[in-house]
Amino acid sequence: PLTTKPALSNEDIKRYSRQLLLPELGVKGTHTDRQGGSDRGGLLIALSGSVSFAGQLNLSRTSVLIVGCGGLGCPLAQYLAAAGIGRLGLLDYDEVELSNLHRQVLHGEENQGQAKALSAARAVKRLNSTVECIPYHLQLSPENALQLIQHMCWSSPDNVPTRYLVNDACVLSGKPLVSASALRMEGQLTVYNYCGSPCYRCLYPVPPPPETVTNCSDGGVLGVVPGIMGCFQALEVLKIASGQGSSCGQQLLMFDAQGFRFRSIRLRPKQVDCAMCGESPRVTQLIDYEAFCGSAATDKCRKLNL
Amino acid sequence: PLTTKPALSNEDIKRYSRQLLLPELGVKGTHTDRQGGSDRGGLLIALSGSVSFAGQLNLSRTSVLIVGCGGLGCPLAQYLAAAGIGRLGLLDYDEVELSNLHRQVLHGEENQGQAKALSAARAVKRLNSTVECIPYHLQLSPENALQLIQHMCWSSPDNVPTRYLVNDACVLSGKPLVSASALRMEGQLTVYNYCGSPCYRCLYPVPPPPETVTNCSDGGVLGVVPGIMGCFQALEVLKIASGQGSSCGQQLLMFDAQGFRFRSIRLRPKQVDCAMCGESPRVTQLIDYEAFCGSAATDKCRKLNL
Amino acid sequence: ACAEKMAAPVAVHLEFGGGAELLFDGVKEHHVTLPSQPEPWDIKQLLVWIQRNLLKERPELFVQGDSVRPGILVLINDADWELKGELDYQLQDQDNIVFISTLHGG
Amino acid sequence: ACAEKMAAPVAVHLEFGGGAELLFDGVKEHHVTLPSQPEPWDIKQLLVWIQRNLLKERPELFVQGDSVRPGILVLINDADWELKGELDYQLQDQDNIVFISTLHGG
Ligand SMILES: [Zn+2]
Ligand SMILES: [Zn+2]
Repeated sequence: PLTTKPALSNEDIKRYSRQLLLPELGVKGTHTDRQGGSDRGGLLIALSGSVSFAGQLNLSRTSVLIVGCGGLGCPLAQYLAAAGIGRLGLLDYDEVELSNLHRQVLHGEENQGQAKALSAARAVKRLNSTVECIPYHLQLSPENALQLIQHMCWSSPDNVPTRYLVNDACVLSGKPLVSASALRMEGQLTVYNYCGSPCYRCLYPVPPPPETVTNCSDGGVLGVVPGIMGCFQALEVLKIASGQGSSCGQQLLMFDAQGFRFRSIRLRPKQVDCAMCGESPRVTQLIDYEAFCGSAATDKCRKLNL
Repeated sequence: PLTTKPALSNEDIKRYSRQLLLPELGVKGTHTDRQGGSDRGGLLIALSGSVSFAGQLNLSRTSVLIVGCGGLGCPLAQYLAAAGIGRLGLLDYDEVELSNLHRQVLHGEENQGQAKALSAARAVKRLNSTVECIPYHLQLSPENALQLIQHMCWSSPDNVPTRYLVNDACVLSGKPLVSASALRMEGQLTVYNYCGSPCYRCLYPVPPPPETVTNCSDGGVLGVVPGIMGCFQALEVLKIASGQGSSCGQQLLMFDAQGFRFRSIRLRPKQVDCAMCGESPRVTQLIDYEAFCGSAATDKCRKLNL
Repeated sequence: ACAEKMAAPVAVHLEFGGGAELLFDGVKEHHVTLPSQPEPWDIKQLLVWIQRNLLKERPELFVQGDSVRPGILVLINDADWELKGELDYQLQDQDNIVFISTLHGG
Repeated sequence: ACAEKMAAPVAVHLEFGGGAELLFDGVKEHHVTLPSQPEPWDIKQLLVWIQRNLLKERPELFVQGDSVRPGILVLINDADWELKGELDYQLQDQDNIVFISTLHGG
């Protein structure tokens, strides 16, 4: 478990000073008249430490597991670490390849062939060494998932079986799931299993036929699109972790990068007959998700086919 | 001038393969049926190099000057370099401080005290050494601005005098200006001086009174908000540079990170009586912008006051 | 006499996204008018109409039985169709119906 | 007799953003009803009304002369006010008027 920080250090206050100015993170209830220059007073209050930095302390007490250190996981890890999240679990079974670098911006050319989880952890350390950063170079499985999310708030994208696995583990552990995906020039974002919002299975009780699933290796993606979606995830994780709460519950945000259009969709609530989060759940422990979905939990084989 | 690449190298094709799959960047007109798995054919065509990669080649022939390697400039530089922009000018007069790191994610703890332009250039090189990266550790001024934007498409945020300076230099050189800003939990984005859209002066003929201007040191900012806005800038620069064109001309995009709301505003067209881009411009060369705005082009003095 | 029993034609705005548009020649937006018929149009009938008139190939990637295939979300006027009655929702003139395929990239 | 010459009260939705809301106790959205008066309400009169009824301090950070101060953009129903007649635009019931301060951070 994460050790509870009693207060911010002077170093912390210096590092996070610009975000401590926000009433949402630092100086609660003093956001009068920043416009006119009297905000300098606000900063002085912040620096003198005479108020409680409730939001920032909440962040420093939060653990987040990032499933996949790819196009979405890179900006997500980057901005969570920069903002001062307490602990960051970085999970990826894969190694860095040249074709990742157009969107997976935490890795560098010199990291080709290295485990993504390790490469990402090193980059995060360079940015903020005060974050407790744990790389997991492994595949998430029904055997290890529940242990990995102990004390962790969640966030993830991935292939279809891993999506169901992550969802079910989140429901069983009572953690919110900030989920995003990006393909070609489109992105989608939803916060599942959070304050009455549906879980992934409420929305998609039956997995899609494997032949209808397109991933980035097949469909292509403009790198900055997962960049944008990963930043959106980071924003919602930070809002949840600092105590403000997400504004995306029971919503699906769709982003069309081509036309620069956003659309926010009102989703169904938690379903009473959901197999996972409903009133009489039929699934009460993690199952074999590759069998359930009829597809593999990695896209490695597909890559080798090329 | 940037040397014109005749074709993509095999290394380029491998690195950018995921974005070459997009009809907008690579394989024009072959986007039928990606859904059903036959997209693997698309990738094979791409890899065999039998079609022209017009969009990607356009990117590799584009120069972009980023004015300010801060909260917006960092993600912008990162995603432009990752996508394979030809030349990146990175301009900043400032040095890295601890209080920058919550949002300026290209820099690391070890870079404190170093010039931001150099620190950013090193990070960009790690990600993509094929990008020609030129750090400028200096202040943009009426004396050097026009020379710096030779062969360069532009992109910038900054203090008020620098905004007018960048705008005027862009109008004089006929370059589009992809401009964003972020403060507290809000962001704004506009593409100025592009296909009939207004210039900054069309919208704001008179500078704001200095006492009404709040910057990040005063007002605070949640780091991921400039992260999102910088990614938006990168997206629009990439769309313009690859030949698709921006969808933000004559639009102001406003992002409210608190409520996760987007609003797109239709702006006035280019104004016939604009002092800069109108029919009989009254300003025909760069001027003294600190005098024009009644404020300094850096916020250094304000910082020292704290 | 027959005309009196017929519902008027219904103009609807159809959108496909998340990759579903690739089954419709890459065209994301379609303005269509559904002809008069004795009963009001519902989503179930709209799916049949789309299959006959817009979808030219590989119907199994769009429909399954009399509904959409798993992994496609239907939105009626910017709300999840589950909130509106799903297949039984009766179309109104100028309705906006979106078919969105779940994205799996990252 | 007098009432016949009066325009009806006008309900408008006011929003402040980009920092301008800090002059209004941090409240971004205000639903207000402008009382009946002999002539129709225009933006110029609205600015006077806001100064008297909503803005409690430092008017110089919001208005200059009879317009908004430089650096504040006015939006009428999601369009730049320049497209709508600026100060002379006549308010309609249920109009949405936004005052947005330009951001300068990064
Ligand atoms: Zn459920
Ligand atoms: Zn102009």
